[in-house]
Amino acid sequence: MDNDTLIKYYKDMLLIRRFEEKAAEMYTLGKIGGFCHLYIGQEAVAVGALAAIRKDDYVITAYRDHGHALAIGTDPKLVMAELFGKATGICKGKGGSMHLFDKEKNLLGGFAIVGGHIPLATGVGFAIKYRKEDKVCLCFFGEGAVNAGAFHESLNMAALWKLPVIFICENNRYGMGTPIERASAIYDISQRGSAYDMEHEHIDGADFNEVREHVKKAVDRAREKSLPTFIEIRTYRFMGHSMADPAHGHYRTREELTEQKRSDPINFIQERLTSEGLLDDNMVKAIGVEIEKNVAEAVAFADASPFPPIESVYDDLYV
Amino acid sequence: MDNDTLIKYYKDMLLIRRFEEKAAEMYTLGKIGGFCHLYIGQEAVAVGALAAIRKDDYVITAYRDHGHALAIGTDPKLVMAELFGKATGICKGKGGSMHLFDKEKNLLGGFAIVGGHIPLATGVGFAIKYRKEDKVCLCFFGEGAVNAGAFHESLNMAALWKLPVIFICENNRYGMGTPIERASAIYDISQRGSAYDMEHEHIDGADFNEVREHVKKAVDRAREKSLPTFIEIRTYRFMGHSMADPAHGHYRTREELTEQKRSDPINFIQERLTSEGLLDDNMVKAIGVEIEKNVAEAVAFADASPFPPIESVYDDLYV
Amino acid sequence: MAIINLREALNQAMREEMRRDERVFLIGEEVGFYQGAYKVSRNLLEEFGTTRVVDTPITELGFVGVGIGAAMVGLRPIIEVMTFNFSILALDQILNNAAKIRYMSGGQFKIPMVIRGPGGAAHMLGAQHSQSLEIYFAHIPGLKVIIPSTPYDAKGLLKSAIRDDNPVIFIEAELMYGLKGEVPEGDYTIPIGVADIKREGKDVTLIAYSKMLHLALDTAKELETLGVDAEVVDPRTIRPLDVKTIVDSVKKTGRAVIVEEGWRFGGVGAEIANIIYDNAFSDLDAPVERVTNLDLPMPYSRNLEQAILPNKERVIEAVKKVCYL
Amino acid sequence: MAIINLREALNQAMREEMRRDERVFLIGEEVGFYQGAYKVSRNLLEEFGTTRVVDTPITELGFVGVGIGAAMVGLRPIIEVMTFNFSILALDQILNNAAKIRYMSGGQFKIPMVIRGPGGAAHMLGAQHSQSLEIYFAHIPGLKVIIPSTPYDAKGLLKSAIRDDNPVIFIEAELMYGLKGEVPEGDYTIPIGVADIKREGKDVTLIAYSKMLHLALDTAKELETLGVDAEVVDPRTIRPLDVKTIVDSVKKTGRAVIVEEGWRFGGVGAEIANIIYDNAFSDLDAPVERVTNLDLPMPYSRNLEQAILPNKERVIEAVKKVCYL
Ligand SMILES: Cc1ncc(C[n+]2csc(CCOP(=O)(O)OP(=O)(O)O)c2C)c(N)n1
Ligand SMILES: Cc1ncc(C[n+]2csc(CCOP(=O)(O)OP(=O)(O)O)c2C)c(N)n1
Ligand SMILES: [Mg+2]
Ligand SMILES: [Mg+2]
Repeated sequence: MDNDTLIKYYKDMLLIRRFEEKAAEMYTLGKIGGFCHLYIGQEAVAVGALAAIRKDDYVITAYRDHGHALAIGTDPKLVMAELFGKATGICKGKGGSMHLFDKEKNLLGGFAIVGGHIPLATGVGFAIKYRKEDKVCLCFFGEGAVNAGAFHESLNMAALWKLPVIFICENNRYGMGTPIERASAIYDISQRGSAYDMEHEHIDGADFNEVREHVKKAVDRAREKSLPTFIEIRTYRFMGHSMADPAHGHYRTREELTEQKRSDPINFIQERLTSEGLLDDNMVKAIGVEIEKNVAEAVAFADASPFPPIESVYDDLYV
Repeated sequence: MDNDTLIKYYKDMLLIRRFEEKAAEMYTLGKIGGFCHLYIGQEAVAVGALAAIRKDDYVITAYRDHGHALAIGTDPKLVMAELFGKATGICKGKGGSMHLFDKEKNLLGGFAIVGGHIPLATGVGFAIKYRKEDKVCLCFFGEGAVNAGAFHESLNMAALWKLPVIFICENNRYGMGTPIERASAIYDISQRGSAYDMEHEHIDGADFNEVREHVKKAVDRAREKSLPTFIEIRTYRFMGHSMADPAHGHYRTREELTEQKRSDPINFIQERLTSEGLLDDNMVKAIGVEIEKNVAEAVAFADASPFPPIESVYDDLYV
Repeated sequence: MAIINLREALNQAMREEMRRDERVFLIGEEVGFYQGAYKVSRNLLEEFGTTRVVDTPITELGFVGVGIGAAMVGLRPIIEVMTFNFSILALDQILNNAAKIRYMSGGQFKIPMVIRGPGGAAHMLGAQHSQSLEIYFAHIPGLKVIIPSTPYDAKGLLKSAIRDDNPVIFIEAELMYGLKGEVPEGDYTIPIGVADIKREGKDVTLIAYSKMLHLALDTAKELETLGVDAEVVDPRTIRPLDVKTIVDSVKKTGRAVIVEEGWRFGGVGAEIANIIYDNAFSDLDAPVERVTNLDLPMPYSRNLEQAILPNKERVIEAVKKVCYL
Repeated sequence: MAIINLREALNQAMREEMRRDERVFLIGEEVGFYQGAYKVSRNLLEEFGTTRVVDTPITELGFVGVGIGAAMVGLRPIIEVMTFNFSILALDQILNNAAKIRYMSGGQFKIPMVIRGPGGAAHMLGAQHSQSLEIYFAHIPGLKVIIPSTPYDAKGLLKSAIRDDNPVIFIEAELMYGLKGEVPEGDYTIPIGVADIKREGKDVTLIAYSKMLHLALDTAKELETLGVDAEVVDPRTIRPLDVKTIVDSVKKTGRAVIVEEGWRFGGVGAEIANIIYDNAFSDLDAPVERVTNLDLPMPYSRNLEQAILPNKERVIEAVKKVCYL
């Protein structure tokens, strides 16, 4: 990977971080409504995994989807406008935070029923194989989803039919307030793959590079041999489950959070690039300014955009 | 186990065989309607497993349930009358072949949505533990059910909460016309247990004794340590999936069927008891006559019984 | 025209559409090697192979989701549910994904997909296998729901459904698979959302679809002997519903009886009755009557089963009531 | 009487019933350590421990089934679904097991169980999280369906539901958890299946439950200025429905408007309207009007969301229509 590309991924991660911080602020101001689940802490997962695929590959995810949309290259303006419920949003204000779709970038959505999109990913893999394409589909979900029937049915079919789907469990250790130990009979989630004879492993999600490399191996396997993989990526969310949920105090301690923040994925990549001489303080500052500007522009765009016209409520139901 | 008890189990198995043969005949005569799934070939599973539990334990199963009802001791008359749709049936003619319930014997039913009763078994285990009883629950289902979400959600909860449930997969190699190899990503179904850190094994279902012993071990574990077990019992159905389905020709060959019939569970126990000197030809003949008489009485009873009065259609909906 | 049964008509529709469009495929339990639990997909595997005729594990939620995902990226699945009783396991996928993806995405994605299979009661299948669940789908904006009553309608409507770019629920009466009727051999379509007057009459309008259409037609014949000339309207599609044809007929006759195999409370008939009241209140000579299943699970016993289902006597009684006979 | 909010009223009902009967337990996602996603189960874990306040994995189908199994052998589960949107994943368990086990078994088993949780739209939750799905349950024989509108009703009805030997669906409006009202501290119950006239009037009957009851009451006040004296009937239970109270009111006023948050086609209102027509046709001065959600998935944007939901203007318009104003 060349240096510019590495820097780009660093920027992508930083963009997600700053975007999400701003989203939190806008939520507090009442500009964003509903359920809003931030991706802060998990940036290396989306950016690392998406660094492993091509533009014509597919991505599908759950409701914690801002990060995936930004990582895939959806214009932050269109994402912010969607969160504001504006007509210029990527889904014309109809989707909202939990339902980001970007057809042009092959982002197949944002879904809010836990586990409900995993069968869809399986279907995308089915379509790829049906058409004899060499694409793949990345499917992201939380560790809370792996206990749901939809997960099980999907992985069995994907393995049985040898579909090019990479099932990525973003194990941030909590499903809302429930730690994995109280939701899953096994701690080592990746082991679930053995129930389907599916390649599986668990990796560290704080390290962009580890994520990219391991997902790349799975992507190659999918592309070349049309085989699925189940990857558990161990990560952590630094914020509450949603904007309605405090970051700590309720089901995890401040200490745990502080401890976890010591492996901040942004610091991790920044330090690494710095130690490799690809970044220096000035660049970091300049990139910081650039990203803040992008985010500010996104907010300005969203703010200035009109709400969808009332008549548009009738649009987009049937073709 | 004493000799009389062994003979009793032999009789139970034979009763199921003869009862089912008669049910097929009655179906052809139009006395029985709807879907009728016979248990012929799998007798050692129900009888062997139920030989491992106490009277106050619970049993729940799917639609191929005549065998379980007879093995648990439901009066063949009441089962046959139910198949005939008579008022004297165990469910007053409201359940039918697929829905045999016997509260007195702790048979919690006969269910016809594949996988749909597995969560119920988990709930029974939950209740046992809740009340600090030392009972167990046996849950029977086909190998077609192990791919369903209900199976997965149930096993995870049972293992997570350490519930005294023995999940028994009667792997008869086909779910309707689909061989296991085309439905499950793994052939060794019992391996699914490892996804939940649950004790698991697969055993031979033609051998009454093997079934009884292995289920007994699981029952003890459940009773003493409140731990679930997943047992795959390899068996075979000698008839079609239901009365509407031919025994062979369609999705399996006559040769396969003939080959499988060589390990007929009834012959197996009969030969064994004979070789151990517990049975001889005269006894076999006498038992045969006795069983045929029981079955004939069941038919006579069912035939002579009235259909449910029309007004009874309104009964039994609400308490 | 050839006389074929419903099963064959559906088979033709699928076969012709699969020949016409490579994106169309069939997926479901036992649709391939077994040739379909009810043999509707007979010989499709032989012609189209395992890529396009796909047997699934018993995972309704999963394989309906597979169809939705495949449709999102351009395929056109026909999903067979072995019976609609099992489709409830997939209702979340249908309600929350299939019906909403287009809307939630602001029109970016479409879901061209058909979910089809048998519905309604057959004989003595008991409580879990004898249900008319069409209202569960007709209630959902974003879906279309078709429920044909003749081989001719079934073939033409199934072809329209397969070509439609929206998710379509297509319910076939399990007991009608053997029903025969005239069906053209080649290509024809019937538009979705257009009712059909299956019998003209002037005294009362009977509204009925699927199996109940035939009960309505039978009853109409018998009603002649009472001097009642019944018009029989077959909505064919229940979402969108052809309000005009139904309302026009009721305006003409002044009387309406809806015959429905399904539970009464909140069934399709409740909505149809409302639509009549909303649009023809002052033309009505009597309140609309609904003949439905009794509001009970289906018992196994044959005589109780018959007591649950609509029958000629109950339809005649309802007609007499609206005609003040 | 103490003034408490709906959340606390429900909490009291559960707490009192759990004290009263050891067989009662609460199970669902986040009901324990997290104190409930909407804090309805606050402090129950502390009082009753992890055996009786049970956090589950995200497996609606599974844990609803667990409840049914436990009920079969004598426990009395209260199952909290985090929202009723997710209950659709468990619909097969509810429809095919909970509602039918008693019937299929010929009366041998009973399922004393409550499934409760928030329903309806909140604010900007989007298409998958803003649904009024009560008709999916009210359609099913074998269930009871309660959907209260005040803290007082909620406590009394939830206690009745917990003591009932049948499976009961109990839907709480998500936006009403903070709604305050007078609630007696100790034990009282309200019978299931009895409507409540929340406001007496003589010119028109407004029928509304849950959140819409309050819209109806608000509108009734405004209608006074138009010289219209509205009666407001709260069914409280929609299965079984208190037909007599509704019909008597409509017979008195001659006019009915049903206000319902949910899709129009085949909603609960469709059945209520039919029941009115069936029982009070000749007393009606105008066709029944239904004010419902637009038949569309819920969009996220605030202004579109508001356009979907029933509001005062639409209710007034409907009242004017039935009053020919
Ligand atoms: C079927 C279903 N049940 C419950 C919920 C409510 N809910 C939303 S997010 C969530 C936790 C999911 O946790 P996880 O899968 O680990 O994802 P994370 O939020 O940690 O990214 C729950 C229970 C839901 N959306 N869907
Ligand atoms: C959810 C569901 N889908 C489909 C069916 C139709 N069906 C009935 S039995 C069966 C095969 C089940 O096979 P298996 O679990 O192996 O049990 P077996 O019949 O071999 O005893 C199918 C597909 C059903 N009853 N329920
Ligand atoms: Mg998580
Ligand atoms: Mg099998």
